Amino acid sequence: MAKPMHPTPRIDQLESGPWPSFITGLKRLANDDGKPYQEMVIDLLGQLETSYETRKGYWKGGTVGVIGYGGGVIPRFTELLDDNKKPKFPAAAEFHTLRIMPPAGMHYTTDLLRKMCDVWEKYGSGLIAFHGQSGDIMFQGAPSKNVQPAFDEFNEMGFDLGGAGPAVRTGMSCVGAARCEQSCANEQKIHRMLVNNFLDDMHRPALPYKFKFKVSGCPNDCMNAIERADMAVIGTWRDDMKVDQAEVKNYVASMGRKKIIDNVITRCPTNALSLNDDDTLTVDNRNCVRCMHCINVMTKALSPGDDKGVTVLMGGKRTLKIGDLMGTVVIPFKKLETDEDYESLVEVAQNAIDFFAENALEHERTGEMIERIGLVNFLEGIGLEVDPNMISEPRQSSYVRMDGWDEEAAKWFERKQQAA
Amino acid sequence: MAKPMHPTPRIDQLESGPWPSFITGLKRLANDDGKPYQEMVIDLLGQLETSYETRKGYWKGGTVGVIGYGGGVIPRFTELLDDNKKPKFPAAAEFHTLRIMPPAGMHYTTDLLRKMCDVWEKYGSGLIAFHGQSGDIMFQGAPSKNVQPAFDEFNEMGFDLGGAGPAVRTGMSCVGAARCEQSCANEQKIHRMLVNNFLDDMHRPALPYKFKFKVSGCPNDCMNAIERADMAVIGTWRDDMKVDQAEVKNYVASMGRKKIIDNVITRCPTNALSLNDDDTLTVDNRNCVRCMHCINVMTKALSPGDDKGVTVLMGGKRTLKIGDLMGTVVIPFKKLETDEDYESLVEVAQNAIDFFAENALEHERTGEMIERIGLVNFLEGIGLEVDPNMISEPRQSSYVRMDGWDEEAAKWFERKQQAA
Amino acid sequence: MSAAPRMPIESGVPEPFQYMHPTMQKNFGQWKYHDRPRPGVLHHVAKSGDQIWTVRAGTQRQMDVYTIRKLCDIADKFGDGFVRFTIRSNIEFLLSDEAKVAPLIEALGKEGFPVGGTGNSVTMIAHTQGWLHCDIPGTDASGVVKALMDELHEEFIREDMPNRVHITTSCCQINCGGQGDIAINIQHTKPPKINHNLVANVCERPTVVARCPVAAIRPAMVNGKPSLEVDEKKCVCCGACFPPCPPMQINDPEHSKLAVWVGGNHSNARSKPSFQKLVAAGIPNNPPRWPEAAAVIKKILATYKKDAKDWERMNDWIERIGWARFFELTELPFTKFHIDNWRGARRSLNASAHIRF
Amino acid sequence: MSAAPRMPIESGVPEPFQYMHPTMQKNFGQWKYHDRPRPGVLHHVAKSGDQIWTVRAGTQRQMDVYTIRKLCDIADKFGDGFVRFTIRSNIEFLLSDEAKVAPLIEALGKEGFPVGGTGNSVTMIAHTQGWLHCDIPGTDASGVVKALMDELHEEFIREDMPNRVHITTSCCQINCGGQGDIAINIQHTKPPKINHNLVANVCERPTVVARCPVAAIRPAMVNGKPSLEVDEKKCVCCGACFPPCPPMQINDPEHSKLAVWVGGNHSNARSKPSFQKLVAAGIPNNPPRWPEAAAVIKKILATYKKDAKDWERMNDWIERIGWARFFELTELPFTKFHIDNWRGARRSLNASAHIRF
Ligand code: SRM
Ligand code: SRM
Ligand code: SRM
Ligand code: SRM
Ligand code: SF4
Ligand code: SF4
Ligand code: SF4
Ligand code: SF4
Ligand code: SF4
Ligand code: SF4
Ligand code: SF4
Ligand code: SF4
Repeated sequence: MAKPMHPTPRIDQLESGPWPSFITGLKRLANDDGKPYQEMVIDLLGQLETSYETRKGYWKGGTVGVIGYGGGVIPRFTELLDDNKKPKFPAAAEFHTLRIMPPAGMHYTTDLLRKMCDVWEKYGSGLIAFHGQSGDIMFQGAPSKNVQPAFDEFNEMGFDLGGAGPAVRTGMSCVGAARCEQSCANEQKIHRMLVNNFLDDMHRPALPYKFKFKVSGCPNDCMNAIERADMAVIGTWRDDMKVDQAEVKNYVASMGRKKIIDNVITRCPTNALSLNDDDTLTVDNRNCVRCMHCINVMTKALSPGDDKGVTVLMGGKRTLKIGDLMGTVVIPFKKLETDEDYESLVEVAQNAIDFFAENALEHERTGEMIERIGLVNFLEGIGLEVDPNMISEPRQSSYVRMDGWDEEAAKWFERKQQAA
Repeated sequence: MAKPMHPTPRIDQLESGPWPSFITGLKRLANDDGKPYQEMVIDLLGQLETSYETRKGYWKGGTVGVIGYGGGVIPRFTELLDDNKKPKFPAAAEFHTLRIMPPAGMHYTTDLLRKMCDVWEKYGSGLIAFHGQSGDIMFQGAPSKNVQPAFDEFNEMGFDLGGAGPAVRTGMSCVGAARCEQSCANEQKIHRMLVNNFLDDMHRPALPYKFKFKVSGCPNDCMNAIERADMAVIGTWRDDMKVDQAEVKNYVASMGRKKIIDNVITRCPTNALSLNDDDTLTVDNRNCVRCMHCINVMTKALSPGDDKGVTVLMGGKRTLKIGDLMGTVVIPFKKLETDEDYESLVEVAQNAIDFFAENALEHERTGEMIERIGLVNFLEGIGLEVDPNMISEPRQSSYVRMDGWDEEAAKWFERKQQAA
Repeated sequence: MSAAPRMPIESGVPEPFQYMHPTMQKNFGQWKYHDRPRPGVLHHVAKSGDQIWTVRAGTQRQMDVYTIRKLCDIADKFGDGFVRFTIRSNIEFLLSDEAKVAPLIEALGKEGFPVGGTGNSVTMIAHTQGWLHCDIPGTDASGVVKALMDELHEEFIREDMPNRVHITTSCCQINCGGQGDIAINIQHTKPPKINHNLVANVCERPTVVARCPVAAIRPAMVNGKPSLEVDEKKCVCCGACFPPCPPMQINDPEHSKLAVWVGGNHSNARSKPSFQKLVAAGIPNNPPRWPEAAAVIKKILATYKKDAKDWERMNDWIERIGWARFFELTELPFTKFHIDNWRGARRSLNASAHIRF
Repeated sequence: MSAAPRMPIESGVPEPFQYMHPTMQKNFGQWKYHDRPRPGVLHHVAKSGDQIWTVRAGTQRQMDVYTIRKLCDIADKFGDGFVRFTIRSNIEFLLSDEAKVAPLIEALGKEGFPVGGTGNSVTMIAHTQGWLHCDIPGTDASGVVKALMDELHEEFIREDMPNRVHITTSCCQINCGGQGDIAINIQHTKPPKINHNLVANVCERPTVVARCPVAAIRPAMVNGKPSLEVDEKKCVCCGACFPPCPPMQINDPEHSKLAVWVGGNHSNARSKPSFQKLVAAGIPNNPPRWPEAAAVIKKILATYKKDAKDWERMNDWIERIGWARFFELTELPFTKFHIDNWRGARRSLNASAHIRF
């Protein structure tokens, strides 16, 4: 007969309402007589109720891991002690999380999901999060002794730990080519090549701070890559978008001219669209910035071109410590067809991470480093040439020393010639 | 018989070509036998030729002025000396400029212009610039002894010296109401009230640095006020713009739908325009930002509304020393009808100048001071309330201490209530 | 002697095709267009003519194994046994036969899984760990999201918004939740309370000093012990010093408030990606259901729904109507705190005569 | 004893109506619309039905009394005796009778005054003092403008541009000329050469130190004399130290170059007012006709004329076609110097996938 449930009047209120309740789920586990995790979850609910009462958190970190790796586990020990300094909820005193990387694009068979549940009910709390904000499956709540065996089983199933700490982190890629007509890239391949080439930097944290990859198949950026990745790879195209004029006319017929003008034509950021008097559409492809809007609205009539590739941005991240930073374009367009193409993309990542490792201050992200040393120095450091597509506008300030202009100008003309 | 002309092979080349030549003009004066300015201009040409040869300037400042004033004259003494340290071009060794304020809007009768010429051929070089970039008539080139008598004659004609040094400077206002259908304000009145209320601060330089007023009758800002004035006053309107639908149809008929869509509808910064299928125009006046574009294009069909007033911005200036600064909106809309309205505008200027005088560092402009202390402190200092129209967007950074939120929120609701 | 310990197989990110629906494998990179037969259902058509239906349902993200197995049962019985999860923790059931769509939806309904989150809906809120697991949270995450999604349920199962709405939450100012059309984040309002007895043992003092974005921390001796001191005039109460130095307690049951930010947009559609902007703060951190926060969110959403044009994301809408109008329509107060004073703040001032009346 | 000195009458800015054309006085604030019968002529119609024709002509700004009197003669003989000057030093003849327009234009032509500068023309260049009068110039002003206007004359008398073109020049980095669609400014490329013998006597050293935007100046003893030192690594060669301290000679016959900036726009039409952006530098300061600078300006104007849409100002056009295309079409080199590194530079980086191909 299990230990009694703690009274949880506050979190109980999270069981009502139409949305699925994680509390109901936890209680289901807490009532699972005889299961290894039962008492742990009972006590977890006890601690959580306490947090709801006091509005305080009660976890502290520590060091727990698996043999051979320096990261990937987030250790949690309770700080909620009774008067004799013993854990108030002993069964949940250790509640560690394993970050496991899912298949790129988060595809699952029910069979796979069931196997994962089986492992986690054996070693863990029975609580799993699909997925964390960085894209890991989070197996939440294992006692220290179970971390290694749980990992071993997942690892045998073909799964590996993700990132934590100052390391290359778990990456993400959108569903993309698997189910999306907008896809301009093989997202899963880019995702896997980038992350899997830096597993040592992931599993043995030794960088100044974290480094994240994210891959979106088109500028809709369903992975929030530009804002949330140190290196973002975004699919795009170089030739003209595809226009099916018959379908355009259908849209005009069904939506009406005014609505097409107000919803599509006037929304183009560069006025690259013009609705002709015969209800066909003229696209100024040289000035289209591949924002996707018109394609999104008229998905049957418009689609990306054939000459596909990717744009690479670097330096995105959230607030700490100089304020939010979006990534900056460092490669305007890169073809990804041959193996060499893909390898050279990995090389770009390698150069960026090497430069980051050598030049970033402790706890400084790539974007903060770029901010500190300037984009030009960063580009030189990773061996990329300046390009006007990297900026939204040239300098406004005359406060710069410009001797050396002629040499720099010469470089540009040389590059142009070689290109020609 | 006059002294010989100096050889001027370089500047002579500026006599050819279709554009009126200031060199030809100077030579005309230099050949003016017997005129008081003849030798001065001969030597001026000599020094100018030297500058063209060596690519160096040869003037230095000094202190020359008129009795009762501390500024308004720009003194120039030659630095170009011969081997015995004597001026190489002695007749032009003193070449001072009087900055005289023109009638607001720069209106002249030929009679007035002729009188000005007469004075300047008596005391000066005969060279006059209409106008300087701050809007003064620049009577250029007088020897020290002639500065006072020349000023006295202009002053008797009803003209006064403009600003120079750390002082309130000469202001500018557009032709506006005198000849422009876009005018939403009485530019000359605003201009004169502002400047003429601060003549003491203009004629006796004692501010930390210069302070400039500029007035444009509408957001086309023909006076570059937002960028080039410490206090910019821009005419605008609060009610709906006027639309003459018949004229709209004429435009559509003459220009064609596509052209109207591409030149007007799609150019509206807030998509506030919609061309109806019957060729009439719908204006979303609540979202029109009074940019003027559609009115500029269809001047016969569209015009500003009737409920006119002004927007006030502060802090514009050029590069020194933190980089160019545009003005910032400090009063989104101000009615200018009654005398009280105008006086309260002068009061705003007074508060700004007083605060500037007390709080700016030496050689710091209003915009730089705002940058240093923050807009909020500046607004408090001059007694204006914060308003969302003063910003293009709220803060992005969570790095701010926000206790005191409730008090500030209460203030806002109070103001709303009083307004209601 | 004991056996050598098992060394990990560094297999990295698994190859997805082994778990991918056959129709998606076959038509990989060959999709033509899609439409949405009803909220919660995507219908993608491939160039080959093949079709696939996606039924999207909401989950609590932090799921117990029973919930997961229940979803598997449904996928096996009514679907093809293939699912995927979205970046927002919605589950997607993949079907090659349209006939299966309706029964599957019915089954999900029976089991209490809301079907929706597609197109112009308010989709699942992106959230973080909170009191359940994190070591530095100012509030909970799963609980906040459950409470809000209960309120927004109707908007999840419908597609009545002008464009898709992406909401995020974060339980400290670090912001693991990212940003979105609306972000609900912890905002501390008081400097950290320092337990000077512990600093010396627990904290790498130079590291902590370096972590402060405004250089408000300096080493100091406090009653004989080496500790740290905070210049409370400078401190922006961000909490960055807390993770490396837990004795600098930033979380406060009363003074750690919630702030609401809007207009974060990551897509490149129309305008470039944009950051969130502050609209409301000082909101009580009020478990278990955070009613005050919910009220603000619902007011903003209702206003957006009513006033925005088709396809306008939150930021596009506000860009068009202006911030003055936003505060007017949402009846939220505008204060001096809304005027930025962080780096590059000048960019956020109105340097034009562009004003709406 | 001598008479008391005359004290100034502080009359300030004169009231303009006494010098204003009667038709303009009568219809002050009551204008209905305007059109342009031909380049250089504005035709304004008042609500009263009154009309006024404005004939605009170019001048050299720095005028000798003979030129001014000649203009007065023309105004008296062919006009109504009323004129005004524009902010760009063009003179405007005001006529209440259309019949007078043609003869007036003919007379101006005879005397060599170009008629134009209205509407979508390249109007007169705003300029400054230069070698003629200023104490700190790196080049001349009137001469540069004369040389350029000779080259641009055709564009002044026509209205063939997509929108009005406003050009400015400045003879030092202080920029009295302001900015415009195109700005041609001095750009120093070497730190000041200091005459250490003079510093002590001529310069307020603390003032000079304070004037430097990058804090590159420090007081120092140089061969026994108190003087100033410049950290040449830091110095951005702006010349701000020169006016308060002439011994810090910034002007250099060879190394003071010209730079060209574009896209400065002050009107609120369409986009908000915008600052100029660097496009070309290292251009020789080459009197008396500055051919290299003229070539760059003409290339930019020709490209703009060819590629821009109606009503696009220089900045609108570039905003639409993008900077990469601008450099491609104008064949100007793009260098690391174009990438901003001054305060708030991050704002100028491309933080999006918005790219034109
Ligand atoms: C678990 C997760 C939230 C979630 O529930 O989904 C999370 C949880 C934590 N994050 Fe995070 N972050 C998580 C995704 C993110 C993201 C989102 C993303 O990756 O797209 C961000 C913003 C993007 C970015 O990287 O900037 C993020 C930005 C941070 C930061 C601030 C980084 C910065 O430079 O601004 C910290 C602080 C730090 O690392 O020192 C942080 C730190 C943490 C720590 C380790 C708190 C700490 O320092 O002890 C949290 C551990 C909580 C726990 O007990 O598990 N977490 N963190 C996410 C990782 C799960 C996964 O692996 O999938
Ligand atoms: C004459 C004039 C240029 C012209 O030929 O038109 C001029 C000439 C000088 N300006 Fe200017 N500025 C002139 C309009 C401007 C403008 C344009 C405007 O007012 O719209 C500006 C930019 C707007 C602004 O105020 O920022 C301007 C920004 C400066 C500055 C930089 C101010 C700043 O804060 O950035 C200085 C330097 C200083 O004052 O220390 C300056 C300083 C000077 C000095 C006094 C140089 C000096 O420090 O010794 C020049 C005297 C030249 C001379 O020998 O006459 N001048 N100056 C203009 C005044 C004539 C008139 O009164 O109408
Ligand atoms: C499944 C998912 C990708 C994934 O691998 O997980 C996805 C899938 C699609 N997205 Fe997305 N987006 C997904 C997250 C995102 C995100 C990231 C996020 O939600 O945090 C973004 C960027 C968010 C932002 O901008 O802040 C995103 C911005 C878009 C946009 C741009 C919308 C806009 O106008 O700004 C489109 C285009 C559209 O709406 O037609 C889009 C369109 C689509 C389409 C229609 C693409 C297609 O043709 O299949 C997909 C179906 C969407 C639907 O729900 O109708 N998706 N999409 C993600 C579903 C999340 C969810 O469960 O709700
Ligand atoms: C006379 C003058 C005002 C004055 O009191 O001196 C003036 C007069 C007019 N301006 Fe202006 N503007 C004058 C300088 C300016 C300036 C300042 C400058 O040139 O440095 C600007 C702002 C410059 C900038 O934005 O950088 C200016 C921006 C405009 C605009 C906005 C153009 C745009 O689309 O951005 C208009 C609207 C238009 O073009 O229809 C305008 C329109 C006009 C109209 C059509 C207004 C009207 O209905 O009468 C006037 C006749 C213009 C013409 O030439 O066709 N005016 N106008 C100035 C003539 C200067 C010259 O000789 O060339
Ligand atoms: S990012 Fe583009 S390709 Fe990827 S899922 Fe979204 S819309 Fe499709
Ligand atoms: S994709 Fe965007 S930029 Fe390109 S044409 Fe369509 S709306 Fe315009
Ligand atoms: S600023 Fe406006 S009112 Fe004044 S002249 Fe220009 S267009 Fe007319
Ligand atoms: S004035 Fe400008 S903002 Fe207003 S409707 Fe016309 S174009 Fe749009
Ligand atoms: S947001 Fe803060 S509290 Fe929440 S999980 Fe991330 S680090 Fe922890
Ligand atoms: S809370 Fe933030 S600002 Fe305050 S001391 Fe800590 S790190 Fe510095
Ligand atoms: S720009 Fe410089 S050199 Fe030219 S007039 Fe102004 S201060 Fe003198
Ligand atoms: S030139 Fe400019 S940057 Fe260089 S020392 Fe002088 S003031 Fe400083």
